[in-house]
Amino acid sequence: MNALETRTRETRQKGRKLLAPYVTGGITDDWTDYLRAYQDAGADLIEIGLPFSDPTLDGPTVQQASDRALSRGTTVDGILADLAKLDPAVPLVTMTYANLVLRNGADSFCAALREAGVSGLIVPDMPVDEVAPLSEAAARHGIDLVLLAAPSTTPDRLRVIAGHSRGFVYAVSLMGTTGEKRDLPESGRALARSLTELTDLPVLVGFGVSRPDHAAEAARYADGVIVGSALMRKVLDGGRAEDLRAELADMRTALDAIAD
Amino acid sequence: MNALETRTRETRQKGRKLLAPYVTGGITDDWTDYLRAYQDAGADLIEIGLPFSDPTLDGPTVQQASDRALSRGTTVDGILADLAKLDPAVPLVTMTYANLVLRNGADSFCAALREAGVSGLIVPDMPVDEVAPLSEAAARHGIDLVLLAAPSTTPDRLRVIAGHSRGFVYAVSLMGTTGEKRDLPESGRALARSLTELTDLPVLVGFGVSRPDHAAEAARYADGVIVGSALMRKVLDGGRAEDLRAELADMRTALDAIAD
Amino acid sequence: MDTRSLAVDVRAPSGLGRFGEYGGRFVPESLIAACEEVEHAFRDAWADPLFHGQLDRLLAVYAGRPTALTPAWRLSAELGITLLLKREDLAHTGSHKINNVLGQALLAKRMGKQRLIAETGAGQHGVATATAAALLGMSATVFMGERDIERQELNVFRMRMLGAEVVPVGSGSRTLKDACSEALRHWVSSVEDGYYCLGSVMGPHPYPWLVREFQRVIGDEARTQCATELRTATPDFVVACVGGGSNAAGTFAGFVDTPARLIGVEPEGGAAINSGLPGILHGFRTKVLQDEHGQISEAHSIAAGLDYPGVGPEHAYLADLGRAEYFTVSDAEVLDAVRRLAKAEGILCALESAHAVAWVLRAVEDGEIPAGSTVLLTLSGRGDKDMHTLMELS
Amino acid sequence: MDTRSLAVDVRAPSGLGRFGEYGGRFVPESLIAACEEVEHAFRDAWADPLFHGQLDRLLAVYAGRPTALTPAWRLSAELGITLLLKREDLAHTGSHKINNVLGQALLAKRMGKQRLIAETGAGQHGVATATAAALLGMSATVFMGERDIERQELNVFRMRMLGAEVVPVGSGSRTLKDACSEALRHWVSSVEDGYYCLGSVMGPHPYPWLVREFQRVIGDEARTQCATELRTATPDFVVACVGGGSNAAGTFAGFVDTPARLIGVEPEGGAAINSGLPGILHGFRTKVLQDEHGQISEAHSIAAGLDYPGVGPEHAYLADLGRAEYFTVSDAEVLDAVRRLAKAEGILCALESAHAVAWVLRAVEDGEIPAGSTVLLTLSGRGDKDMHTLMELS
Ligand SMILES: Cc1ncc(COP(=O)(O)O)c(C=O)c1O
Ligand SMILES: Cc1ncc(COP(=O)(O)O)c(C=O)c1O
Repeated sequence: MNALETRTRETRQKGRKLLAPYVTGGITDDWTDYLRAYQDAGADLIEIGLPFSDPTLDGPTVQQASDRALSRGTTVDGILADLAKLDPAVPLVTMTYANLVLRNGADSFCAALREAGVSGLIVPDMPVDEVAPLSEAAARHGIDLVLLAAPSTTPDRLRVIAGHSRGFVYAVSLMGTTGEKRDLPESGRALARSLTELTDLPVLVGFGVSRPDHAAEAARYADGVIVGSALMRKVLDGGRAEDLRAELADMRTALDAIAD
Repeated sequence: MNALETRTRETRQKGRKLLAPYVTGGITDDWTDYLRAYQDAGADLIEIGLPFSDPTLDGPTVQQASDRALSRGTTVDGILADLAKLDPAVPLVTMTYANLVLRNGADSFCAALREAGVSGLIVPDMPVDEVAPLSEAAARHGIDLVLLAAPSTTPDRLRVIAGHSRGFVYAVSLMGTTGEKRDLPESGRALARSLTELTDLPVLVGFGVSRPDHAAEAARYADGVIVGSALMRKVLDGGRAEDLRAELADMRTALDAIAD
Repeated sequence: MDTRSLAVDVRAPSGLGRFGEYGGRFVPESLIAACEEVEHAFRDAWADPLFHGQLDRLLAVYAGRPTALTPAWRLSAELGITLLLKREDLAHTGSHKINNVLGQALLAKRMGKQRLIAETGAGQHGVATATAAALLGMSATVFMGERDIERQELNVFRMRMLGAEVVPVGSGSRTLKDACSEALRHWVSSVEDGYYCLGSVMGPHPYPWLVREFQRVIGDEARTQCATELRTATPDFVVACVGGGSNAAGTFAGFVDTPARLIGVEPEGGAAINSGLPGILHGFRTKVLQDEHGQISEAHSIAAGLDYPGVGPEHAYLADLGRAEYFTVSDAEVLDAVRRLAKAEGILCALESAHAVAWVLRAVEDGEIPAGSTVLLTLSGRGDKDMHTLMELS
Repeated sequence: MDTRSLAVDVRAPSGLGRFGEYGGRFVPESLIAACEEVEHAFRDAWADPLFHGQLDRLLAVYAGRPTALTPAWRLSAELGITLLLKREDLAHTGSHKINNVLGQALLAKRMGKQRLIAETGAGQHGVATATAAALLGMSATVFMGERDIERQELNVFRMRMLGAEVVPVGSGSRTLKDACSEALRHWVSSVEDGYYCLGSVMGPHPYPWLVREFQRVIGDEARTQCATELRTATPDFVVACVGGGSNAAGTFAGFVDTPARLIGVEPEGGAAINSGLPGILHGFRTKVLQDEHGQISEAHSIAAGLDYPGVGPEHAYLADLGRAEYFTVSDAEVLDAVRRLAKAEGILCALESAHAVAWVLRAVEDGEIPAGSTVLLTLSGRGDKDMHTLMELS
């Protein structure tokens, strides 16, 4: 078992709900400050977006964040170099699109992740049917390739996804793109429940988890939550690391209240 | 024989070349002053245009003159009323398009002409093939219906035209519309000669007779000339009756020089 | 073909190109020979199977004929009738004008002419003429009113791209009727190498007849297509818009010997048949919009192609005979018709063609077209050229 | 039909929609079920004679098929070759896009979907989609980059007239590729009643296959028409422009089993095959214009419909195999080609289609096309939409 999955299982084991905040790599000069803030606020793992020019599964907030990072000249290599300088207490999971992963081949991509201290990878436009070569490369380099499941996924496919996912399973809570929502989408519940029945991998719910009460609600039926757009909105609006820390700390508190 | 033809034949008989200047009726408030000036300059007959909205055989000068007259509110009735007040020493010949002639019927149109003291009529878009009803009406009211012949007219048709024309035959000197020309069109010569062989009616050359030397040249092979655009250009440019008189007098002189 | 020769025999204009008291050849003497030359050439060509072969091939492989006959499925259901659309909008250059122009250009070529002269209003006939000239390696001079040039900038550019010379006409109302006059004037001075390619069933004899013959392909095709599409073989109503009247004349020609009611639709502001009086314009006798003094009035319609104060002489005749009926629709009805056809059938038709649609919509409503009727409607052109007008109005 | 079933069998993509190493289904898990639903529905429909009957009838009586095959008489003589033009410009809405869209709209209807979702660049696919939606009584939502909306105002208005909702896309380069991304995003959230009607042979499996099958009518018709028009029955060259590649794919499909050289023509500034590298965009693996970091580049061409950084996977495959060859032409050559075709043949073609013409002109000059060759060229659309662009440039 790789580092990421070891950590997610351990955390669940402890009765603690997993909190996985997201940040778009290279969004500001001192973007790694956000990582530290997330860690301080009680993140269990941190998802780092490697910005792609055409992020087809992302809503306006993450699109804007990606555009801003790219227009600053951000590259995958640059982000990984920044990460390599850190010594994070929590696992780092990168999230990006297939074209960036395959640009120089899956193997060299995974090797570079490993070198930068990254332990997981999420590629939303690489469904389980297309994932085999990347899976193997990831495994070779000790990277956990996290697969996504959606409300529209059939039971048969859920089984396959659960079987091939590593680190955790990413339960996409709704039929839609990333983005803040007023209410936590209902469709995540059934999906998370089905997954939980199929696998003992931790199941994290993402997409639309925007507020502490959403997090708390999702944590009732899943092992944790991924929070992206709600945080990136603040970053885009000029929020500093401290603001983000406070924001995330509220989520932590809400989750911990559930776990008790 | 009607008044117009009597006069044209008599004039030719006297060895005098016929000079027929044109004016667009109603072009100015005091447009009949131009008629007096023409008469003073030695016109043998005067052609009066009854302006039509769509003068398809007229070039830019007469088009503009017609537009100006119409925009002043000129009507056929108004022009005829103006003419009725005159007591001209020379025959008046109106020239207009078929739609105005037939508007209230050829008969009432010719009756109105007669009443206004007009003795001839030219309708350029009424070729000999279509002319029968109008011919009869004109004859009934003692109006000479002048027909036109063109360079493209076949010998057979020339014969018919010459046979049906009254007053004189209008030899259109060129394939084109009315308008000033630098040189007198050559094509008029052959046409006038053919006509002269076919009929003993006077033959007048029109279209493009713009200067005294043109008039003189045309008069060598025809019985006279019709001068339109060259005079109307002056009128449009603000020429007064006296200016027009002087202009026409030069033509008269040139013609008389030939006749000697 | 049977129908073709039948129609030529039965309905060729008599004598000097008369349709009843209309038609004729009221042109300056200078143009008589040219008109006669065109008439003789046309009679000769139209009797020549080789000419038909050439023309039919061009119509098929170049212009895209036969054009489709489209059942207006959704509109038919809404209206409770069977509405069939004859799709001249699908012909090359976007309207029925190409049928006539290919015929005349071939004729001109046969006559040894090198240059086509044409008038144009909306620019459709001008574009078609420029097209035929390019195709046959001839030159084209197109007269267009200055006002229309401003309104139809795009078509002016299309003509120039096709190599035609576009001559602005600044006289009179600076629209179609003045362009027509100017083209006639120009023809007078260039009868040697110039052929006047008239855009509708108007002008001096033989044009009204000749243009109808070149447009009868619409009616002949539709007749055959109706025979397979309709149980009744021929429709109860045959409807077309009327500007000069060429698409209507071509359509009617295919159905004049059937019991179909023939309906021509004029714009309210340019309804020569409904509001005109007998008169003479541009070389022929017809019903013309004119004032009490006999001065020609300007037509005003939202469809530039219908902005003509006269109408083809055959229509004036058919109207007097009662064999065809002519109705008018308003600009507002036309706009509504364009929108309804677009939304119901996915067809953006020309504002001209929408006049026919508008009448059908109203006639169903007021019972003139009884439920269950079959209606053939000629969609004379596509609406691309009108998008700017529609945009400005919305 | 023989060729149809042959092609489905022989050339249907293998496994997960692969054409060699290209194609596939690289979409978010949320869209997998929707793609599978489309695939199953298409397999079912395409094997159903009733579906073919419906589609063939729409293509014939509504869209105006078969489109003409026009010998380019004068250009052929100038060039010393036999050039035949497959006239997709004559199809309803003005380009080949209608073939695909009618097929997909019928398919969507069969699947019980009420709404078509589409991306559009120049607006041609958007107009075609809006048209099919109107015709079949469905609704349409069309995504279009803000920059394209400004450039193609007229097509935006056409779509709205047809009842479609046009949604401006303000992200990224605000052009076609972003409209595509946004349409995919929207589809994720509306798979229940929405059908994604893709505009070219791209996107996740089964779209590249399905769109080619709906466009093969171009090649099938041309094959038959060539057989009567050419002594050699099949042409030596088959040429088409390549944006996403649907008109080329449809054309090639009719000739892939002949000795004809298949030529795709890309714009210099958007030449995915000539300048792209393997990559993944919009759900499929293909050659894509991208920088050294893997970020997608914008394509730049005078023809908005070719402004796409990727290309259909089958083309990438045919290029690797050498079965088809792909060349590029410059904007300047394209402008020259539009003008030459207009002046020589009276056809104002789309800037996209002019890429194919431009290549033929150059290839004859440099001997790539030997004198006496026979060339079939698909004229994918008409140029009306491009008149403003051309006006600004002249
Ligand atoms: C599309 C269309 N329909 C109709 C007309 C009117 O002409 P006609 O009455 O001769 O068919 C025009 C004239 O420009 C036109 O462009
Ligand atoms: C006229 C025309 N041709 C070609 C294309 C390019 O598409 P494809 O390569 O899919 O045929 C387009 C796209 O909009 C188009 O409008």
